[in-house]
Amino acid sequence: KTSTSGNGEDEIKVGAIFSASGGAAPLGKPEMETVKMLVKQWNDQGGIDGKKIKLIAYDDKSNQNEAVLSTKKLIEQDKVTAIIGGTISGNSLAMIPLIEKAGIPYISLAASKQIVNPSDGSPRHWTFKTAQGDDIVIKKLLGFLKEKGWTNVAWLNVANAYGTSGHEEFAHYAPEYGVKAVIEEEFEATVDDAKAMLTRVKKANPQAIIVWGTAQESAVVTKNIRQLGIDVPIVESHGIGTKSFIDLAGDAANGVIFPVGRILVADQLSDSDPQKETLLKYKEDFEKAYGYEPTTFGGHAWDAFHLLANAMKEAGTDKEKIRSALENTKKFIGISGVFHMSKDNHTGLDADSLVMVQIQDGKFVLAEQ
Amino acid sequence: MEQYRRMVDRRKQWLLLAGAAVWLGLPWLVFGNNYVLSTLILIGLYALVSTGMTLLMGYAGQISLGQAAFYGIGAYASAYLTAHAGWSPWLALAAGAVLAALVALVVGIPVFRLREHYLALATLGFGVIMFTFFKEWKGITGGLNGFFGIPTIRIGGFSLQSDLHFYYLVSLFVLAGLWFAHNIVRSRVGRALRAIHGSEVAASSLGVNITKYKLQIFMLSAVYASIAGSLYAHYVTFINPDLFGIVPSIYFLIMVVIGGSAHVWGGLIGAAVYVCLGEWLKAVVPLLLPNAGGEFEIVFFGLLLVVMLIYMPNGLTGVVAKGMSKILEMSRHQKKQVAPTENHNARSIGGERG
Amino acid sequence: MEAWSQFVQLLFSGLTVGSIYALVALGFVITYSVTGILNLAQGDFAMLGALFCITFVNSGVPFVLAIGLSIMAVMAIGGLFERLAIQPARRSSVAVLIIITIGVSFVFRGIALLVWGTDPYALRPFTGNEALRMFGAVIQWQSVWAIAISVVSFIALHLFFNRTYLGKAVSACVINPFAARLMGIDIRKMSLGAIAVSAGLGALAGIIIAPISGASYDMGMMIGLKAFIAAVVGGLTNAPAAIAGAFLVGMLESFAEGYLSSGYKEAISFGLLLLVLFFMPNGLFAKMTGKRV
Amino acid sequence: MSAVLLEVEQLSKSFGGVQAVQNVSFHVKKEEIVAVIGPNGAGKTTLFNMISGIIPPTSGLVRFQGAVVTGKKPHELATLGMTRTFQNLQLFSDMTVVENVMVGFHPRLKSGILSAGFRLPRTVKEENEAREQAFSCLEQVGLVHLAWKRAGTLPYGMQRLVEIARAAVSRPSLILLDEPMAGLNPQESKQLVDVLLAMREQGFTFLFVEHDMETVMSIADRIVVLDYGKKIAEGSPGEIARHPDVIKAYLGEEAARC
Amino acid sequence: MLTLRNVHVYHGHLHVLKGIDLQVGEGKIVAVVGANGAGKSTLLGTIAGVYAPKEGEMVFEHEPLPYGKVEQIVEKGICLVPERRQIFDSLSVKDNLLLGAYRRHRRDGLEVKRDYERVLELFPKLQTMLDRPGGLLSGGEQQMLAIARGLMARPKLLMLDEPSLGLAPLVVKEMMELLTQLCDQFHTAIILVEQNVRAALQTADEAYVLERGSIVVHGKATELLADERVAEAYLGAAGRR
Ligand SMILES: Nc1ncnc2c1ncn2[C@@H]1O[C@H](COP(=O)(O)OP(=O)(O)OP(=O)(O)O)[C@@H](O)[C@H]1O
Ligand SMILES: Nc1ncnc2c1ncn2[C@@H]1O[C@H](COP(=O)(O)OP(=O)(O)OP(=O)(O)O)[C@@H](O)[C@H]1O
Ligand SMILES: [Mg+2]
Ligand SMILES: [Mg+2]
Repeated sequence: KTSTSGNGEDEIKVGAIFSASGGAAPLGKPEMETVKMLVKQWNDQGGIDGKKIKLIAYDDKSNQNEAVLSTKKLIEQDKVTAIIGGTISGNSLAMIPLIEKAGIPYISLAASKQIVNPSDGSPRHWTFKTAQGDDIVIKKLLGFLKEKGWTNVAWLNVANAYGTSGHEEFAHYAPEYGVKAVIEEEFEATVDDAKAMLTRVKKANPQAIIVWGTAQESAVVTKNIRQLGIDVPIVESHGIGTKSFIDLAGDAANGVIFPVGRILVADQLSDSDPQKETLLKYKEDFEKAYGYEPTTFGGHAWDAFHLLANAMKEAGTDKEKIRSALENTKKFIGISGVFHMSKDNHTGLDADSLVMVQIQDGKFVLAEQ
Repeated sequence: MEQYRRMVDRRKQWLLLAGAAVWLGLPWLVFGNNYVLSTLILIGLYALVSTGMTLLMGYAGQISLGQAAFYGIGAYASAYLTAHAGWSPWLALAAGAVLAALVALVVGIPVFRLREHYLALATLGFGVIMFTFFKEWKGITGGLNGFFGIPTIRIGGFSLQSDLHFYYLVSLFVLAGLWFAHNIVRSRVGRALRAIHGSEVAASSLGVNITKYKLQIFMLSAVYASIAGSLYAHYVTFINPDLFGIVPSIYFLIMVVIGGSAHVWGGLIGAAVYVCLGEWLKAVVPLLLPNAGGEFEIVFFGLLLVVMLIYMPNGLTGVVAKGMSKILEMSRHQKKQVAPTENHNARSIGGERG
Repeated sequence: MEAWSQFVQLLFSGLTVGSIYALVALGFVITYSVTGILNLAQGDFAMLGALFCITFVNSGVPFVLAIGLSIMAVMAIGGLFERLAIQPARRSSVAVLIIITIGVSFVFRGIALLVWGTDPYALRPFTGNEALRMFGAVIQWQSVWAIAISVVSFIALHLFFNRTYLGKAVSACVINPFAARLMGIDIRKMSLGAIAVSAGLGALAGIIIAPISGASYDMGMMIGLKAFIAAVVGGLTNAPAAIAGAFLVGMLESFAEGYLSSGYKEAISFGLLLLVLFFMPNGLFAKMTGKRV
Repeated sequence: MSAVLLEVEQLSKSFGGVQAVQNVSFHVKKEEIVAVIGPNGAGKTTLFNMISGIIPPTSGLVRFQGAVVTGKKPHELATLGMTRTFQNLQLFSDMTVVENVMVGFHPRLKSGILSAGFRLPRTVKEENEAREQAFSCLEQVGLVHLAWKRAGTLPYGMQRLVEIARAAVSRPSLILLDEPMAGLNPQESKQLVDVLLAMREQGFTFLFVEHDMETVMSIADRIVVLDYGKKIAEGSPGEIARHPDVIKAYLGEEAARC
Repeated sequence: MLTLRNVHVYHGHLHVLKGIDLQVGEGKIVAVVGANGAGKSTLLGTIAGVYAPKEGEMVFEHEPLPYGKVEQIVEKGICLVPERRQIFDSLSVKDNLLLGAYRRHRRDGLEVKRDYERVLELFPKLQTMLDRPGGLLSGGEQQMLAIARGLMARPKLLMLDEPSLGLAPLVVKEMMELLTQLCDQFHTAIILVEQNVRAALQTADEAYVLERGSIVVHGKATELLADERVAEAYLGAAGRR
């Protein structure tokens, strides 16, 4: 049993909850694998202050109830020092009240800005996160649209939490950038054929089409756009940043442009980019360990783990000290970007943490320097 | 007969006493461990829903693939009425139950003209439609981002924040729910329901108003689900539509089937087994396969489910009931030898047999 | 003119989606009409078929052979499933059998997740990548394939169930298994055959969709659900009707999506289906049931 | 004895092209036993189904206890005091025999879902009464010793008896029996005949369909004969046995001789 | 042709058949009578393979019967027309009849066609309703259909479980004559379970009386018909009709 090993002096228990199976598995699985890999790396190098890290990781199966139960288990039974995880926003949000009450440093991997800036003002003393919120991604995207002068766009998002959250941020910030949606649509995550919807998009005659979804459904929509002979530029979300999008969308993927974390184009970064070295190292390690390319989600987990490990190295195992070390992290070079935490900013990232990437001839190409 | 009944009664009393002791003592047995308590609470909540479904499935013979919708109605009613309209949680819980019953009535009238798989599809459709409502009616439900800041339940001035308090609260509801269901089952209503299950024409030609009873039981099961939903909302204080979609509905169905729908305890047992199995696999699978992820748990869960149902097609209560009936049969056999006269008057037609 | 081309486009979309549902729905119906079981793992056969085929193709097996192999593999899996999970539980209630198939579907999905991971995979279209232009609308060759194959299956099954002797014997199994056995019909063999064939059809459906929408370990559930609706709308024991039901569902979705909003698409199509059911409580194309007192 | 309990006027039913029942009229008086006979497919069961409200007639009227009841649901008719048994048995096969019979007592009980759920004293009292009545009814047909068996495991003939007990337990004023003797051997039918006659003494009225002429002749006060949906004769057993049309269509020469 | 020796059958714990010995000769009609619940249907079901005996021996044409394997037993030419008709209610009357010949439709298709016409001649009532779903027929019509379907199998041994149930007297008479014909023409052996004891004994060559799972009387049908004990117990005391 995992819990009987006691709270020994030579061990630091770190809890983790990922959606390694279920609907969010494409996100959660690389997260779990990244953290497992890192724990091993750190322990091989002697752990933290000579103490080994003991990882207790649970799979919440992309289910909120499971996430809550696992959190309680981590707190009550495993008595961990800190918690990483909550792959999707819903699960993170369900976990937070418990964690705040128990007073344990917590780094979420999910994107919603509610995680650190709740609209109902509930406490977030202990909660941090490493994923760029949708607000940040949308700002990057809008900045890009504005620069290109594509101000009348079509907005299409997948009908799930990921898509609607993007939509909300878009609706919120678009006026600021002078961008207008001439048509707004939703499509199912299980879409097989989106031409029906796209006939209406075609009619609306946008300057560009924004498709906000993850690889599989976005690929279908992208293909359908081109099949209908709609020739405008397609801008998508960071959710398509995997090779399988290119496989699935085929030729239609060419020219698609989207904001994403730097890991996707790590080797194309200029050598002066502060993240380059870190990115390449993570990529190499991960590929060696698991045989496939790391994702941005794994990157969030990488960041979370290092933020925590560094804080523990600095502050020991006292929870409040770890927390305050986290809050005072400055200039931490991670996978998702360079972090500057503060009392009011428990994310520490801004739009600069993203780059625009274009798909050209089946490859991801950095579209800016 | 008298003697036999008294014996059963005494046995029942003992069982009741033992049950009460376990119920009261359980939190101390687990050292107030909140994780275990919250598992128990979850079991209790699921048990409420599945007890209602057991009545619907096992007694009225109607499959519902949309039960989570009522769970959701309760949860959102409570969430909205307490957080935004400032109602007392108890009032909100009652309002949710009434709302769920009304929805069940409105939906039930057309739906119960259907049968078997068509009925299953219709309830599934209802579930999908309600899910869409939860998802799209953002002003009230908060949409896919979820509903935050649901207040906790209070009794008098005392807030039921701790898991221990909530455990007792939920258990009370579960007990009341079981008691109510148990009473219904052994009453005229329960008999009528099972009769409907057996043969609708015959039931109706004996005076059973089929539509009325099907509707009533559907509404009752909706109330059970709704109350559980309300409690859940106050317990976790955050809800989102995914909790009330089709997949949870299927999970409720699984619980009922595991537990066995031929007995009111089926819901509770099914919920307990379902939750414990999940937690157990979570503990055991990593020991067996250190590098495996959650997918193994799913594979094992699926396999166990299949094997369990192949060997216990009537669910766990079915197995228990079979054992019990064997015991009862034996005691009746003994009785037969004591009072052979009783059989003799039975010879009026066609002589004695078997 | 534009309205017209939009209409045609929607029609084609509906037909394409409908034909996919149709193939899976056929599997449902065959299984149901022989065993009386609603196999909710049916969608997962499509998933397995698609992923097997992609794996074979990627490891260099010629395309046509890969298709054949993967269909066979899935049929074998279907056969195993019948022998190990369905046959031992034959006497259980409807709900229990449904849950058993759900359990099996969990197993399939879990195993697929282990083997293929979470990434979606692509498969090349059967023929060419270009699209056909007709009446101002676009249709892909793959859609033509999908429609053609489901129409062929439609005809084949219609003939089988209504014109052949074996077809009658097969239907007899579910109408009254006891009597069927007394006539000397081996219902176990029939059930094995039926589920294997259903699995094969499911696999074929998966292989056809893969080039259109990609394939991943969790694709089975939604396809299965939609096909289930199609089958029920059609009338469950009636193969041609199920196909008609599938096209109806596909059409409904397509037009709802094209002319109304997409957010409520699911609710709209389900809502309409419910309405249909309320007025025709035994499915749209129900035959006479032969029940009386 | 003379009050008319059931009146059937010009009742017709057609299924598509099949004219199952055509313009049949007859009546049943209180405490009478009336038999309906006729060749297979003559429309007897269909007639019963219309009288008991299971299928609506194409045209015609049914009057029960003076009120028109055409179009009423079966359960409403049961509450008014008309129950029935079925030719193709419709037992609740997963319930015990006594439970089956207790369902029959349904219209006599009042407690609804709430009072049952809270198990108010009234409900408890009702339950006991229902059980007592069920047992006394089972005693009458001689099935007490099987009370706790699952109805589905009983042999065919016994299942018929359970159906009869179930129909009778609520003491309806009219019971429709569709081939009550089918599946009983002559000895057993004779005993059932005695039971039915005894029940008539207690004020029951029966309308029944039967092919066993021995039974029909021995207990029916009156016989209605159907052929191809039409009433071809009505009268006392003696009259019917000699009626040439009936002999030709139904009884056969041989049977008529004895 | 068929021999049963010391056959014991249980339903769960219920000992239903307690050592049955029974013999059926080629082209003979054997009647089995007995009270409700005596085990008659169970006996037929056991021979047909629906239930497996726990003990005992069943030999058909010098080969042991495969216990509990219905399909294989049908293949040997044994056909059961069961209690409650068991017709395929949503299939047409015609399909019902044709399925009766499932076992042999491949081997002798033409023959099946001829039988089909012959059977319809025997039950002219069915002729008028060939396309109607079987389940919509009246009770008696369904009974005719079930018997006719059994005949379609052209079995070597035909077992009828209460075939006269629900049939009008005239039809019962015709059916009994038909059975005699069947034996004479095709040498079909028949086991006839009947509650209409008199008719059964008049038709049968031999008869067995089953009581609570055991055979209590066995003999020539005509002898039994004259036997006072039998008359009293099974023909109704007065022995009318
Ligand atoms: N629902 C139906 N649809 C079509 N035809 C029907 C239906 N119900 C009955 N029939 C036909 O109507 C006729 C009368 O049937 P009914 O069952 O009333 O006969 P019956 O007199 O009870 O015969 P039996 O003595 O054989 O039971 C039969 O020919 C039957 O096939
Ligand atoms: N499936 C079963 N499960 C348990 N008991 C059964 C089952 N089938 C029959 N029995 C019992 O076996 C005994 C014999 O039944 P069987 O049906 O063979 O009688 P039968 O002689 O055919 O009676 P009938 O004349 O009423 O048809 C009865 O006591 C019956 O209750
Ligand atoms: Mg009839
Ligand atoms: Mg029998």
